[in-house]
Amino acid sequence: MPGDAAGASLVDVRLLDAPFDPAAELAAFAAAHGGAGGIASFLGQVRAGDGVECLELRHYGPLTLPGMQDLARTTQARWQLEGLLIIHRTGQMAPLDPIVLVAAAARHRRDALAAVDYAMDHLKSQSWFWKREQCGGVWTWIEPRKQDFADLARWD
Amino acid sequence: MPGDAAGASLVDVRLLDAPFDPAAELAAFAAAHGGAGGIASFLGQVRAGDGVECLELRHYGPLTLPGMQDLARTTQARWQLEGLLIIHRTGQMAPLDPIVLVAAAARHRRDALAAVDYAMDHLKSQSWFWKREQCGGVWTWIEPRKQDFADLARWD
Amino acid sequence: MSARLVFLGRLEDLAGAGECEVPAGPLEAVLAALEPDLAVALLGERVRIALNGALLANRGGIVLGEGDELAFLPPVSGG
Amino acid sequence: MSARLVFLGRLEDLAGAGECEVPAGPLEAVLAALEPDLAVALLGERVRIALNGALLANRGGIVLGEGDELAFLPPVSGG
Repeated sequence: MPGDAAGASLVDVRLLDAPFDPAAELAAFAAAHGGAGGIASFLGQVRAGDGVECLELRHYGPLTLPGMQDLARTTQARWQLEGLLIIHRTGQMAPLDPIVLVAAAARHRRDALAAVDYAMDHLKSQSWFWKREQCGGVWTWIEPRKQDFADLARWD
Repeated sequence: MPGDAAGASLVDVRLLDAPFDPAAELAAFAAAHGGAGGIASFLGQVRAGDGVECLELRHYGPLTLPGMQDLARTTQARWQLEGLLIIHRTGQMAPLDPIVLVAAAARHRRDALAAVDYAMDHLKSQSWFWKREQCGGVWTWIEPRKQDFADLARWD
Repeated sequence: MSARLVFLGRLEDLAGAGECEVPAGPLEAVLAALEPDLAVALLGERVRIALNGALLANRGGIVLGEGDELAFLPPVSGG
Repeated sequence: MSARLVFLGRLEDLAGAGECEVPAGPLEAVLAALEPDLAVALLGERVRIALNGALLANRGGIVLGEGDELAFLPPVSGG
Protein backbone atom coordinates (compact mmCIF):
# COMPACT_ATOMS: atom_id res chain seq x y z
CA MET A 1 0.00 0.00 0.00
CA PRO A 2 2.41 2.73 -1.13
CA GLY A 3 -0.35 5.33 -0.76
CA ASP A 4 -1.09 4.47 2.86
CA ALA A 5 -0.75 7.72 4.80
CA ALA A 6 0.11 6.19 8.17
CA GLY A 7 2.66 3.87 6.63
CA ALA A 8 4.30 6.73 4.80
CA SER A 9 4.95 8.64 8.00
CA LEU A 10 6.05 5.66 10.07
CA VAL A 11 8.29 3.80 7.69
CA ASP A 12 11.52 5.09 6.16
CA VAL A 13 13.20 2.70 3.71
CA ARG A 14 16.27 3.65 1.73
CA LEU A 15 18.62 1.91 -0.68
CA LEU A 16 21.81 3.97 -0.92
CA ASP A 17 24.75 3.76 -3.30
CA ALA A 18 26.90 6.10 -1.19
CA PRO A 19 28.11 6.03 2.44
CA PHE A 20 25.79 7.05 5.26
CA ASP A 21 26.31 8.08 8.88
CA PRO A 22 24.52 5.61 11.19
CA ALA A 23 24.94 7.78 14.30
CA ALA A 24 23.34 10.77 12.59
CA GLU A 25 20.54 8.59 11.22
CA LEU A 26 19.84 7.10 14.64
CA ALA A 27 19.88 10.51 16.31
CA ALA A 28 17.36 11.83 13.78
CA PHE A 29 15.20 8.73 14.17
CA ALA A 30 15.26 8.99 17.99
CA ALA A 31 14.33 12.67 17.79
CA ALA A 32 11.45 11.93 15.41
CA HIS A 33 10.10 9.01 17.44
CA GLY A 34 11.26 9.95 20.92
CA GLY A 35 7.80 9.71 22.37
CA ALA A 36 7.84 5.97 21.80
CA GLY A 37 10.07 5.36 24.77
CA GLY A 38 12.28 2.70 23.23
CA ILE A 39 14.40 2.37 20.14
CA ALA A 40 16.12 -0.86 19.14
CA SER A 41 18.62 -0.94 16.33
CA PHE A 42 21.06 -3.11 14.48
CA LEU A 43 24.01 -1.80 12.51
CA GLY A 44 25.95 -4.07 10.19
CA GLN A 45 29.40 -2.92 9.13
CA VAL A 46 32.02 -4.43 6.87
CA ARG A 47 34.22 -6.52 9.17
CA ALA A 48 37.79 -5.47 9.69
CA GLY A 49 40.66 -7.89 10.18
CA ASP A 50 39.31 -10.69 7.98
CA GLY A 51 41.58 -9.81 5.09
CA VAL A 52 38.64 -8.51 3.07
CA GLU A 53 39.80 -5.48 1.10
CA CYS A 54 36.47 -4.58 -0.41
CA LEU A 55 32.88 -5.75 -0.21
CA GLU A 56 30.48 -5.20 -3.05
CA LEU A 57 26.73 -5.49 -2.91
CA ARG A 58 24.85 -5.73 -6.19
CA HIS A 59 21.11 -5.36 -6.44
CA TYR A 60 18.42 -5.50 -9.10
CA GLY A 61 16.65 -2.18 -9.28
CA PRO A 62 13.14 -3.36 -10.16
CA LEU A 63 13.05 -5.80 -7.23
CA THR A 64 15.37 -4.75 -4.41
CA LEU A 65 13.84 -1.54 -3.04
CA PRO A 66 10.24 -2.71 -3.57
CA GLY A 67 11.16 -5.89 -1.67
CA MET A 68 12.58 -3.84 1.21
CA GLN A 69 9.42 -1.74 1.29
CA ASP A 70 7.28 -4.88 1.43
CA LEU A 71 9.41 -6.15 4.30
CA ALA A 72 8.99 -2.86 6.16
CA ARG A 73 5.22 -3.04 5.82
CA THR A 74 5.14 -6.66 6.97
CA THR A 75 7.33 -5.81 9.97
CA GLN A 76 5.20 -2.82 10.87
CA ALA A 77 2.03 -4.89 10.66
CA ARG A 78 3.45 -7.62 12.88
CA TRP A 79 4.48 -5.46 15.86
CA GLN A 80 3.23 -2.30 17.51
CA LEU A 81 5.72 0.20 16.17
CA GLU A 82 5.78 3.95 16.16
CA GLY A 83 8.55 4.11 13.59
CA LEU A 84 10.71 1.86 11.43
CA LEU A 85 13.91 2.72 9.60
CA ILE A 86 15.66 0.47 7.09
CA ILE A 87 18.77 1.71 5.29
CA HIS A 88 20.83 -0.60 3.08
CA ARG A 89 23.94 0.15 1.06
CA THR A 90 24.77 -1.10 -2.41
CA GLY A 91 28.03 -0.76 -4.29
CA GLN A 92 31.57 -1.10 -3.03
CA MET A 93 32.43 -0.71 0.66
CA ALA A 94 35.66 -0.76 2.66
CA PRO A 95 36.19 -2.41 6.07
CA LEU A 96 34.25 -0.56 8.80
CA ASP A 97 31.85 1.02 6.29
CA PRO A 98 28.19 0.72 7.37
CA ILE A 99 26.20 -1.76 5.27
CA VAL A 100 22.78 -1.87 6.90
CA LEU A 101 20.95 -0.04 9.65
CA VAL A 102 17.57 -1.11 10.99
CA ALA A 103 15.87 0.79 13.81
CA ALA A 104 12.44 0.36 15.37
CA ALA A 105 10.69 2.67 17.82
CA ALA A 106 7.98 1.26 20.07
CA ARG A 107 6.26 1.84 23.38
CA HIS A 108 7.18 -1.69 24.42
CA ARG A 109 10.74 -2.89 24.35
CA ARG A 110 9.89 -6.40 23.12
CA ASP A 111 8.17 -5.01 20.03
CA ALA A 112 11.13 -2.85 19.09
CA LEU A 113 13.72 -5.61 19.56
CA ALA A 114 11.66 -8.30 17.83
CA ALA A 115 10.94 -6.03 14.86
CA VAL A 116 14.65 -5.35 14.34
CA ASP A 117 15.44 -9.05 14.67
CA TYR A 118 12.72 -10.00 12.16
CA ALA A 119 13.66 -7.32 9.65
CA MET A 120 17.35 -8.25 9.80
CA ASP A 121 16.67 -11.97 9.29
CA HIS A 122 14.55 -11.21 6.25
CA LEU A 123 16.89 -8.59 4.83
CA LYS A 124 19.77 -11.04 5.05
CA SER A 125 18.07 -14.06 3.58
CA GLN A 126 15.25 -12.82 1.39
CA SER A 127 16.28 -9.47 0.00
CA TRP A 128 17.65 -9.17 -3.51
CA PHE A 129 21.30 -8.55 -2.80
CA TRP A 130 24.30 -10.36 -4.21
CA LYS A 131 27.54 -9.95 -2.35
CA ARG A 132 31.14 -10.45 -3.35
CA GLU A 133 34.34 -9.90 -1.45
CA GLN A 134 37.80 -8.99 -2.62
CA CYS A 135 40.63 -10.77 -0.80
CA GLY A 136 44.20 -10.56 -2.07
CA GLY A 137 42.89 -8.86 -5.18
CA VAL A 138 40.55 -11.74 -6.02
CA TRP A 139 36.77 -11.29 -6.05
CA THR A 140 34.58 -14.11 -4.74
CA TRP A 141 30.79 -14.28 -4.73
CA ILE A 142 29.27 -15.11 -1.34
CA GLU A 143 26.89 -18.04 -1.18
CA PRO A 144 23.81 -18.25 1.06
CA ARG A 145 24.55 -19.64 4.53
CA LYS A 146 22.52 -22.36 6.23
CA GLN A 147 22.37 -20.18 9.34
CA ASP A 148 20.34 -17.61 7.39
CA PHE A 149 17.64 -20.14 6.61
CA ALA A 150 17.61 -21.33 10.22
CA ASP A 151 17.23 -17.72 11.38
CA LEU A 152 14.37 -17.23 8.98
CA ALA A 153 12.55 -20.38 10.02
CA ARG A 154 12.19 -18.98 13.56
CA TRP A 155 9.42 -16.69 12.31
CA ASP A 156 7.27 -19.32 10.55
CA MET B 1 36.45 -10.59 38.14
CA PRO B 2 37.13 -6.86 38.13
CA GLY B 3 40.81 -7.51 37.42
CA ASP B 4 40.14 -9.55 34.29
CA ALA B 5 42.08 -7.87 31.52
CA ALA B 6 39.88 -9.03 28.64
CA GLY B 7 36.72 -8.06 30.50
CA ALA B 8 38.09 -4.63 31.30
CA SER B 9 38.62 -3.81 27.64
CA LEU B 10 35.39 -5.31 26.38
CA VAL B 11 32.86 -4.06 28.89
CA ASP B 12 31.98 -0.42 29.54
CA VAL B 13 29.42 0.13 32.30
CA ARG B 14 28.46 3.60 33.49
CA LEU B 15 25.96 5.02 35.96
CA LEU B 16 25.50 8.71 35.17
CA ASP B 17 23.77 11.50 37.09
CA ALA B 18 23.90 13.90 34.13
CA PRO B 19 22.56 13.72 30.55
CA PHE B 20 24.42 11.76 27.89
CA ASP B 21 24.37 11.73 24.09
CA PRO B 22 23.34 8.27 22.86
CA ALA B 23 24.28 8.98 19.23
CA ALA B 24 27.79 10.02 20.21
CA GLU B 25 28.14 7.01 22.52
CA LEU B 26 26.99 4.63 19.78
CA ALA B 27 29.29 6.21 17.23
CA ALA B 28 32.25 5.80 19.59
CA PHE B 29 31.24 2.21 20.39
CA ALA B 30 30.88 1.35 16.69
CA ALA B 31 34.27 2.86 15.96
CA ALA B 32 35.89 0.93 18.82
CA HIS B 33 34.29 -2.39 17.88
CA GLY B 34 33.79 -1.96 14.16
CA GLY B 35 35.63 -5.14 13.35
CA ALA B 36 32.86 -7.15 14.95
CA GLY B 37 30.57 -6.68 11.99
CA GLY B 38 27.35 -6.15 13.93
CA ILE B 39 26.17 -3.83 16.68
CA ALA B 40 22.77 -4.17 18.30
CA SER B 41 21.48 -1.51 20.65
CA PHE B 42 18.53 -0.44 22.71
CA LEU B 43 17.89 3.13 23.79
CA GLY B 44 15.24 3.92 26.37
CA GLN B 45 14.06 7.52 26.59
CA VAL B 46 11.54 9.25 28.83
CA ARG B 47 8.24 9.02 26.94
CA ALA B 48 6.68 12.20 25.65
CA GLY B 49 2.95 12.80 25.49
CA ASP B 50 2.00 10.76 28.56
CA GLY B 51 1.62 13.82 30.76
CA VAL B 52 4.75 12.94 32.70
CA GLU B 53 6.56 16.16 33.55
CA CYS B 54 9.57 14.60 35.17
CA LEU B 55 10.97 11.14 35.79
CA GLU B 56 13.32 10.47 38.65
CA LEU B 57 15.50 7.41 39.11
CA ARG B 58 16.98 6.80 42.53
CA HIS B 59 19.68 4.26 43.15
CA TYR B 60 21.66 2.90 46.08
CA GLY B 61 25.34 3.57 45.53
CA PRO B 62 26.81 0.46 47.18
CA LEU B 63 24.62 -1.88 45.11
CA THR B 64 23.53 -0.30 41.84
CA LEU B 65 26.74 0.05 39.83
CA PRO B 66 28.24 -3.22 41.14
CA GLY B 67 24.98 -4.94 40.13
CA MET B 68 25.23 -3.48 36.63
CA GLN B 69 28.84 -4.65 36.38
CA ASP B 70 27.81 -8.15 37.43
CA LEU B 71 25.08 -8.12 34.78
CA ALA B 72 27.59 -7.01 32.14
CA ARG B 73 29.92 -9.89 33.03
CA THR B 74 27.07 -12.40 32.98
CA THR B 75 25.91 -11.10 29.60
CA GLN B 76 29.40 -11.19 28.18
CA ALA B 77 29.89 -14.76 29.41
CA ARG B 78 26.62 -15.93 27.88
CA TRP B 79 27.18 -14.72 24.31
CA GLN B 80 30.15 -14.29 22.02
CA LEU B 81 30.63 -10.55 22.23
CA GLU B 82 33.44 -8.28 21.16
CA GLY B 83 32.12 -5.36 23.17
CA LEU B 84 29.33 -4.45 25.56
CA LEU B 85 28.18 -0.99 26.62
CA ILE B 86 25.70 -0.29 29.42
CA ILE B 87 24.90 3.31 30.34
CA HIS B 88 22.13 4.14 32.83
CA ARG B 89 20.98 7.49 34.11
CA THR B 90 19.99 8.38 37.64
CA GLY B 91 18.40 11.60 38.89
CA GLN B 92 15.70 13.70 37.30
CA MET B 93 14.94 13.53 33.60
CA ALA B 94 12.57 15.37 31.27
CA PRO B 95 10.52 13.82 28.44
CA LEU B 96 12.77 12.65 25.59
CA ASP B 97 15.84 12.49 27.82
CA PRO B 98 17.82 9.26 27.37
CA ILE B 99 17.54 6.88 30.35
CA VAL B 100 19.39 3.78 29.28
CA LEU B 101 21.58 2.68 26.40
CA VAL B 102 22.76 -0.89 25.91
CA ALA B 103 24.88 -1.85 22.92
CA ALA B 104 26.55 -5.14 22.04
CA ALA B 105 29.08 -5.81 19.28
CA ALA B 106 29.45 -9.32 17.92
CA ARG B 107 30.55 -11.22 14.85
CA HIS B 108 27.15 -12.91 14.73
CA ARG B 109 23.95 -10.91 14.66
CA ARG B 110 22.02 -13.28 16.94
CA ASP B 111 24.60 -12.87 19.72
CA ALA B 112 24.46 -9.09 19.60
CA LEU B 113 20.66 -8.90 19.58
CA ALA B 114 20.18 -11.53 22.28
CA ALA B 115 22.76 -9.90 24.54
CA VAL B 116 20.97 -6.54 24.34
CA ASP B 117 17.63 -8.22 24.97
CA TYR B 118 18.98 -10.12 27.99
CA ALA B 119 20.75 -7.12 29.48
CA MET B 120 17.66 -4.91 29.10
CA ASP B 121 15.36 -7.48 30.73
CA HIS B 122 17.70 -7.77 33.70
CA LEU B 123 18.38 -4.04 33.98
CA LYS B 124 14.65 -3.38 34.06
CA SER B 125 13.65 -6.01 36.56
CA GLN B 126 16.69 -6.80 38.66
CA SER B 127 18.77 -3.65 38.88
CA TRP B 128 18.61 -1.44 41.93
CA PHE B 129 16.64 1.48 40.58
CA TRP B 130 13.54 3.08 42.04
CA LYS B 131 11.52 5.24 39.72
CA ARG B 132 8.98 7.96 40.35
CA GLU B 133 7.07 10.16 37.94
CA GLN B 134 5.70 13.64 38.33
CA CYS B 135 2.29 14.22 36.74
CA GLY B 136 0.33 17.40 37.43
CA GLY B 137 2.87 18.30 40.08
CA VAL B 138 2.32 15.04 41.98
CA TRP B 139 5.09 12.48 42.38
CA THR B 140 4.17 8.77 42.23
CA TRP B 141 6.49 5.82 42.77
CA ILE B 142 6.36 3.23 39.98
CA GLU B 143 5.65 -0.36 41.00
CA PRO B 144 7.14 -3.44 39.33
CA ARG B 145 5.15 -4.68 36.36
CA LYS B 146 4.15 -8.30 35.80
CA GLN B 147 5.47 -8.01 32.24
CA ASP B 148 8.97 -7.48 33.62
CA PHE B 149 8.90 -10.80 35.45
CA ALA B 150 7.53 -12.54 32.36
CA ASP B 151 10.35 -11.01 30.29
CA LEU B 152 12.88 -12.22 32.82
CA ALA B 153 11.51 -15.76 32.96
CA ARG B 154 12.33 -16.21 29.26
CA TRP B 155 16.01 -16.60 30.17
CA ASP B 156 15.62 -19.28 32.84
CA MET C 1 27.40 5.43 69.17
CA SER C 2 25.15 5.75 66.12
CA ALA C 3 24.30 3.89 62.96
CA ARG C 4 22.45 4.95 59.82
CA LEU C 5 19.26 3.64 58.20
CA VAL C 6 18.77 4.28 54.47
CA PHE C 7 15.31 4.22 52.90
CA LEU C 8 14.87 3.65 49.17
CA GLY C 9 11.89 4.17 46.89
CA ARG C 10 8.54 4.72 48.55
CA LEU C 11 10.03 3.94 51.96
CA GLU C 12 11.72 7.34 51.75
CA ASP C 13 8.34 9.06 51.51
CA LEU C 14 7.09 7.09 54.48
CA ALA C 15 10.20 7.91 56.53
CA GLY C 16 10.12 11.56 55.49
CA ALA C 17 13.82 11.40 54.61
CA GLY C 18 16.26 9.30 52.61
CA GLU C 19 18.15 8.33 55.73
CA CYS C 20 18.28 8.80 59.47
CA GLU C 21 20.71 8.34 62.33
CA VAL C 22 19.72 5.81 64.97
CA PRO C 23 21.43 4.56 68.11
CA ALA C 24 23.49 1.45 67.55
CA GLY C 25 22.07 -1.78 68.90
CA PRO C 26 19.92 -4.76 67.93
CA LEU C 27 17.69 -4.18 64.86
CA GLU C 28 14.52 -5.01 66.83
CA ALA C 29 15.29 -2.24 69.29
CA VAL C 30 16.06 0.21 66.47
CA LEU C 31 12.78 -0.56 64.71
CA ALA C 32 10.78 -0.38 67.94
CA ALA C 33 11.89 3.23 68.34
CA LEU C 34 10.58 4.26 64.88
CA GLU C 35 7.06 5.34 63.89
CA PRO C 36 4.97 2.15 63.90
CA ASP C 37 3.79 2.61 60.29
CA LEU C 38 7.38 2.94 59.13
CA ALA C 39 8.56 -0.02 61.19
CA VAL C 40 5.81 -2.23 59.72
CA ALA C 41 6.70 -1.15 56.18
CA LEU C 42 10.41 -1.83 56.78
CA LEU C 43 9.54 -5.34 57.91
CA GLY C 44 7.56 -6.07 54.72
CA GLU C 45 8.51 -9.41 53.25
CA ARG C 46 9.33 -7.89 49.84
CA VAL C 47 11.73 -5.41 51.42
CA ARG C 48 15.32 -6.55 51.19
CA ILE C 49 18.07 -5.23 53.41
CA ALA C 50 21.73 -4.51 52.87
CA LEU C 51 24.25 -4.03 55.67
CA ASN C 52 27.16 -1.81 54.65
CA GLY C 53 26.38 -2.48 50.99
CA ALA C 54 26.02 -6.27 51.26
CA LEU C 55 22.61 -7.84 50.71
CA LEU C 56 21.52 -10.03 53.61
CA ALA C 57 19.77 -13.32 53.03
CA ASN C 58 17.70 -12.91 56.20
CA ARG C 59 17.31 -10.37 58.94
CA GLY C 60 17.73 -12.51 62.03
CA GLY C 61 20.19 -11.41 64.70
CA ILE C 62 21.28 -8.11 63.16
CA VAL C 63 23.05 -5.80 65.62
CA LEU C 64 24.01 -2.38 64.30
CA GLY C 65 27.41 -1.16 65.38
CA GLU C 66 28.95 2.31 65.30
CA GLY C 67 28.95 3.67 61.74
CA ASP C 68 27.03 0.76 60.23
CA GLU C 69 24.67 1.53 57.35
CA LEU C 70 21.53 -0.56 56.97
CA ALA C 71 19.55 0.01 53.75
CA PHE C 72 15.92 -0.98 53.20
CA LEU C 73 15.26 -1.85 49.56
CA PRO C 74 11.65 -2.22 48.37
CA PRO C 75 10.98 -3.96 45.04
CA VAL C 76 12.66 -2.16 42.14
CA SER C 77 10.44 -0.35 39.70
CA GLY C 78 11.03 -2.27 36.50
CA GLY C 79 9.94 -1.26 32.98
CA MET D 1 13.60 -6.31 -32.54
CA SER D 2 15.68 -6.95 -29.43
CA ALA D 3 15.25 -7.77 -25.76
CA ARG D 4 17.65 -7.65 -22.84
CA LEU D 5 18.94 -10.35 -20.51
CA VAL D 6 20.21 -9.28 -17.07
CA PHE D 7 22.59 -11.47 -15.07
CA LEU D 8 22.93 -11.08 -11.31
CA GLY D 9 25.55 -12.37 -8.90
CA ARG D 10 27.90 -15.03 -10.17
CA LEU D 11 25.88 -15.35 -13.39
CA GLU D 12 27.39 -12.02 -14.38
CA ASP D 13 30.90 -13.49 -14.18
CA LEU D 14 29.81 -16.44 -16.27
CA ALA D 15 28.16 -14.20 -18.87
CA GLY D 16 31.10 -11.82 -18.90
CA ALA D 17 28.74 -8.86 -18.54
CA GLY D 18 25.84 -7.69 -16.41
CA GLU D 19 23.48 -7.72 -19.34
CA CYS D 20 23.28 -8.42 -23.03
CA GLU D 21 21.00 -7.70 -25.95
CA VAL D 22 19.37 -10.68 -27.60
CA PRO D 23 16.92 -11.05 -30.47
CA ALA D 24 13.30 -11.15 -29.33
CA GLY D 25 11.60 -14.51 -29.48
CA PRO D 26 10.86 -17.62 -27.42
CA LEU D 27 13.13 -18.07 -24.40
CA GLU D 28 14.28 -21.48 -25.58
CA ALA D 29 15.56 -20.00 -28.82
CA VAL D 30 17.28 -17.16 -26.93
CA LEU D 31 19.04 -19.58 -24.59
CA ALA D 32 20.01 -21.90 -27.43
CA ALA D 33 22.00 -19.07 -29.00
CA LEU D 34 24.08 -18.45 -25.84
CA GLU D 35 27.27 -20.19 -24.71
CA PRO D 36 26.18 -23.67 -23.55
CA ASP D 37 27.77 -23.23 -20.06
CA LEU D 38 25.87 -20.00 -19.53
CA ALA D 39 22.61 -21.44 -20.83
CA VAL D 40 22.88 -24.38 -18.45
CA ALA D 41 23.59 -22.07 -15.50
CA LEU D 42 20.63 -19.85 -16.38
CA LEU D 43 18.38 -22.90 -16.35
CA GLY D 44 19.53 -23.89 -12.83
CA GLU D 45 16.59 -24.74 -10.61
CA ARG D 46 17.67 -22.26 -7.93
CA VAL D 47 17.82 -19.42 -10.46
CA ARG D 48 14.66 -17.33 -10.43
CA ILE D 49 13.62 -15.12 -13.28
CA ALA D 50 11.88 -11.77 -13.48
CA LEU D 51 10.26 -10.39 -16.61
CA ASN D 52 10.23 -6.59 -16.68
CA GLY D 53 10.69 -6.53 -12.89
CA ALA D 54 8.01 -9.10 -12.04
CA LEU D 55 9.09 -12.45 -10.61
CA LEU D 56 7.76 -15.39 -12.60
CA ALA D 57 6.48 -18.50 -10.87
CA ASN D 58 7.68 -20.72 -13.70
CA ARG D 59 9.48 -20.28 -16.97
CA GLY D 60 7.19 -22.12 -19.34
CA GLY D 61 6.06 -20.38 -22.51
CA ILE D 62 8.08 -17.17 -22.17
CA VAL D 63 8.37 -15.19 -25.39
CA LEU D 64 10.52 -12.06 -25.24
CA GLY D 65 9.09 -9.07 -27.07
CA GLU D 66 10.76 -5.86 -28.22
CA GLY D 67 12.27 -4.04 -25.21
CA ASP D 68 11.49 -6.78 -22.68
CA GLU D 69 13.97 -7.27 -19.84
CA LEU D 70 14.46 -10.76 -18.46
CA ALA D 71 16.57 -10.99 -15.28
CA PHE D 72 18.24 -14.16 -13.98
CA LEU D 73 18.48 -14.15 -10.19
CA PRO D 74 20.68 -16.73 -8.45
CA PRO D 75 20.21 -17.31 -4.71
CA VAL D 76 20.89 -14.14 -2.70
CA SER D 77 24.02 -14.05 -0.59
CA GLY D 78 22.61 -13.78 2.88
CA GLY D 79 24.58 -13.05 6.07
